[in-house]
Amino acid sequence: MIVPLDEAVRELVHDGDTIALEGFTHLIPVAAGHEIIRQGLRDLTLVRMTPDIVYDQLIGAGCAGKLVFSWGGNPGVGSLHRFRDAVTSSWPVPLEIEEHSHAGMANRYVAGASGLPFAILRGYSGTDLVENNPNIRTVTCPFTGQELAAVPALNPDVTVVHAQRADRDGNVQLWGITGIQKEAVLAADRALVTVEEVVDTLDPVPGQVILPERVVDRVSVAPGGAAPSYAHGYYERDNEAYRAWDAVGRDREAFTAWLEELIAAPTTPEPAGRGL
Amino acid sequence: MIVPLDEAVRELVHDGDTIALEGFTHLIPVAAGHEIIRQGLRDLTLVRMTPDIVYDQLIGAGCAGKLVFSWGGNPGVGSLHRFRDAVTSSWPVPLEIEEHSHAGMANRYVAGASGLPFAILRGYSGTDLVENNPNIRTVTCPFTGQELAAVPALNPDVTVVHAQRADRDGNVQLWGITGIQKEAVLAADRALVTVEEVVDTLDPVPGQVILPERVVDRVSVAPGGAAPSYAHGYYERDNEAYRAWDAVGRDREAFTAWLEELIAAPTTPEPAGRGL
Amino acid sequence: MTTVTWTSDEIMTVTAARSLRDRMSCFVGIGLPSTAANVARRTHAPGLWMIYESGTLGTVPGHLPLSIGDGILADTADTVVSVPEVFNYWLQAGRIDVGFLGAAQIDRYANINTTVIGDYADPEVRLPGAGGAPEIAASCREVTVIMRHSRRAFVDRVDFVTSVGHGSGPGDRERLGLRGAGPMRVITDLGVLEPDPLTRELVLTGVHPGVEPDAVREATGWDLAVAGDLAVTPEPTDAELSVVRSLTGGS
Amino acid sequence: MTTVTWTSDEIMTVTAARSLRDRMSCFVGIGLPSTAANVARRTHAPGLWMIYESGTLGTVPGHLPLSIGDGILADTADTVVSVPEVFNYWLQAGRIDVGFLGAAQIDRYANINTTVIGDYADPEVRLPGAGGAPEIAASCREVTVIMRHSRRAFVDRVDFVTSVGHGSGPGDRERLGLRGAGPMRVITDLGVLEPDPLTRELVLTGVHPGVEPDAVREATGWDLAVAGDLAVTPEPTDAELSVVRSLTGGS
Repeated sequence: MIVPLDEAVRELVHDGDTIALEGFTHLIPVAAGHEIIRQGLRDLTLVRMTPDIVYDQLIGAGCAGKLVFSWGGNPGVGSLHRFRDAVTSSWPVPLEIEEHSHAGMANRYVAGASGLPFAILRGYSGTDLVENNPNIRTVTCPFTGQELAAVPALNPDVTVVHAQRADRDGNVQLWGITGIQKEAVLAADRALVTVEEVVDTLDPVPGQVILPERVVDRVSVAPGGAAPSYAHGYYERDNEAYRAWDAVGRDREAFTAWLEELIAAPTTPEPAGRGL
Repeated sequence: MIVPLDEAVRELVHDGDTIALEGFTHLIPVAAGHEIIRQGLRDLTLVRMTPDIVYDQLIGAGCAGKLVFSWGGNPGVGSLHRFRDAVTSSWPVPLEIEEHSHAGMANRYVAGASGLPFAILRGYSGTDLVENNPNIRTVTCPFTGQELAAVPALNPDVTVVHAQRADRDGNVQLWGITGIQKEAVLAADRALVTVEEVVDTLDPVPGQVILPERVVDRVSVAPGGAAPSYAHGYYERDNEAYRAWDAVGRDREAFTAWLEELIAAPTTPEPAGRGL
Repeated sequence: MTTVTWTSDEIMTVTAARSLRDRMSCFVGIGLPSTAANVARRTHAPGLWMIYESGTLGTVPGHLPLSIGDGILADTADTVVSVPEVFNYWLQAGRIDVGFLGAAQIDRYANINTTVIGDYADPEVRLPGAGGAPEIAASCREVTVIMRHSRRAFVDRVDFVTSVGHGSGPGDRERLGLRGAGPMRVITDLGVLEPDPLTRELVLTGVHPGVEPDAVREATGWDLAVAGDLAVTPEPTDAELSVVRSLTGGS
Repeated sequence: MTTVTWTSDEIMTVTAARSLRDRMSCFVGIGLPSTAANVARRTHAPGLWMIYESGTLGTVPGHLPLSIGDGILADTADTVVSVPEVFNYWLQAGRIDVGFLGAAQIDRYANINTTVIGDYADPEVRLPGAGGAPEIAASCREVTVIMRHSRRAFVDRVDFVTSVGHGSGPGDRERLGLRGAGPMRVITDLGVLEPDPLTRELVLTGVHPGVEPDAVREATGWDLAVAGDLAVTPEPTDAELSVVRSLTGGS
């Protein structure tokens, strides 16, 4: 259950998989994303509500054939240039996209976690998203006759999330902004969780989400593994790193140099402060 | 916002209302139910997943014209005799029933809380509930063609729940088994919350649900107001009282005597241990 | 030499407990099913993962709860989730190995009635109703029913189908879109009934020590078939009985 | 006598802040909208109830978050809920008074584009996409858009309708089943645009001090109508500017 990150990625992720590395600004599984780049995985369908710089990196590294998402940007900074380059110039490989709203993506995960084939919501009506995405349809309420949007369940082959802690059995505990992580894990066929630390006992914390070990396939210890995003109670968001990415991501050469450095580096966690 | 219970009931509950007093074994708003009996409200549509003895009392007192529910019993003891008597002998008044499964009721509240007209679930298929309840229908998944059950949203006129604490602004905090209470409050037009106590600050508690004051219309202090059910961290379930109700509820005369005593009593909280 | 004696309820409980394997996930109904699951967890299945419909996941109560939502269930759970979550994310998603249910009436195809005796519109006896049972019976990988044997309870056709067992025979569950295998055993105070693999009709496959098959047939409201290789339940061990009695207060 | 000076971004932020009333609930987008909402809360609307789409309800951050989900938002919230809950139970249910949104492009009917410039299949510029905006624009009781004025941004017809404003005119929102009133004001660094009550087309109803209506028309990609009773934004007060600058680090 608890294995090194490189081993966990090797066991759970395969070329061509649909994979969600979720995290809503908080607890983004960056170390796992970097390990996927290092292992040279290809043709992945990457899923995430808010693809940010680690998805920019995966796309720039040529790991992805498709992106399913609702907002792709560098939060508070600007655009994702590798994402832009892939969409507009197919560099380094073409990137197919499937685009939703946050409400649509969130409900797709809820349906996936619930064993339902689709979800209904009030959304999309009148937008150009509808005509560009065959996965946005409608259903009619059998009681009121109202028409509502329908989206298909999302059931990734693999979901990866980062959490603060796990116990030795592999039960996982996360808190703070917990976003869509529970649903993404429950919707997946396989789940990998990187954690700041493994502890003997998961002392209850207000606002916690517990992922029982029976829905988690592998836990890997990756202290600082969410940096430059943050881990509530462990370290803060490195806003400077997000700003600094803009210049790297903007330029193919600068990005390639960054990529070579990443691949050359051993599989170790990102540096980050502890216990903030 | 924070008013005596008799005033809160007078302001929020009216004859003919659809009213949900929710609580899944834990935190059942018994004191509020007794106040509704005292005020002689009539022709209520009572809604609850698990109507137990306080609903038996409301039905026996003639407050209800209809019951919408999924399991009506005295948990761990047996049947509700006033409910049985109303259904089989229309005593003291006829009781119409609308009957669901727990999964159906829970999803009806979820739809109500979500501003959707209906909910979908895998349920009811092949059961005789379907032909006896026009509020169980089907929809077809627009992606897979699968047929799923559909139930209409539940939006009570009033929801009443009991919670451990509120702050002076009316923000409410409950924890332990929180059941369907959040959804029932969010689905309602008006919400009344009885609490064990009002405090200056709601210190965070693991597993807590917070109901922000803007979704709560009235808070009433009713220490022991969930007894003979329990309030996690305050007092335990009085299993003996549940067992003792069987004899009272079984007999119209014994019940009538109980009812007269209740009505004669002032509006005060039930006695119960504190700080267990 | 020790002479072990037990009641028919005790051997029913022990037999139901034995049907659970370690580390299974079990959606537990209150009453007899809850007692049996807790016996299993204290004997051969310490890793049994019990869910009660109040939202308590992985609970390990120190004593038997009277209701489905006693405080002891929350205090000892891995986590407590909302009622919509337990039904949607855990049950409906197909994560639960076995549903442990009681019933007021069951029929030859293991369909379950907990709604009314008699006509729905004008019932002879009004029962509590469905609760979580219809979806537990639909979505758990399999279902075990625990109930006392009597002609009133074991009927040819239930008065009301609250929860579908095997419908009216082979193919019915698939046709109805029910994803679990349905009731794979009915454990009573007299013995064990299992669906025939071909006809899906309940057949007597085991009796408790000292029970004659004819006595079971006598207590059953249809012409109950008896398996050729009828098993006899191994006697409860001292350890099992001691756990049952510590939980139920019996002796 | 004090001479107050300010930047065009500062008066935009102050004007947007003033549009909020105390105790309103506000679904806050990141960037300019977030700055304005936080200014309001620190000036005339201390009871402003801010929601960010990361699930932080009733948050009172001590400094401006860079992202929609900074730790400071969770630390100071009344409660933090999951992302499905914030969209389903809070936004979709119609509980939010006002959505505060930014945009890359907006058109004469206040339709919003945050998806692509150019053709969707072969875009000139790929923008971040929808995020929460389509449903914020649909479900909040009303919407305020905050963005800098330019001919590139204020276009006759957006290249892509990410979030519906007033569609193509009267009756469109109703026909589409959108329950909120839609964008009721667009606040820019030059002035304020509001939909004409009859035609739903954006009209210039206010300018900031020192801004000529023609300059606004010049910065707008359609033939912008100017209200007869054109308002002039009251100058920012010292107190307002001091709060804006303390939040943004400006001076």
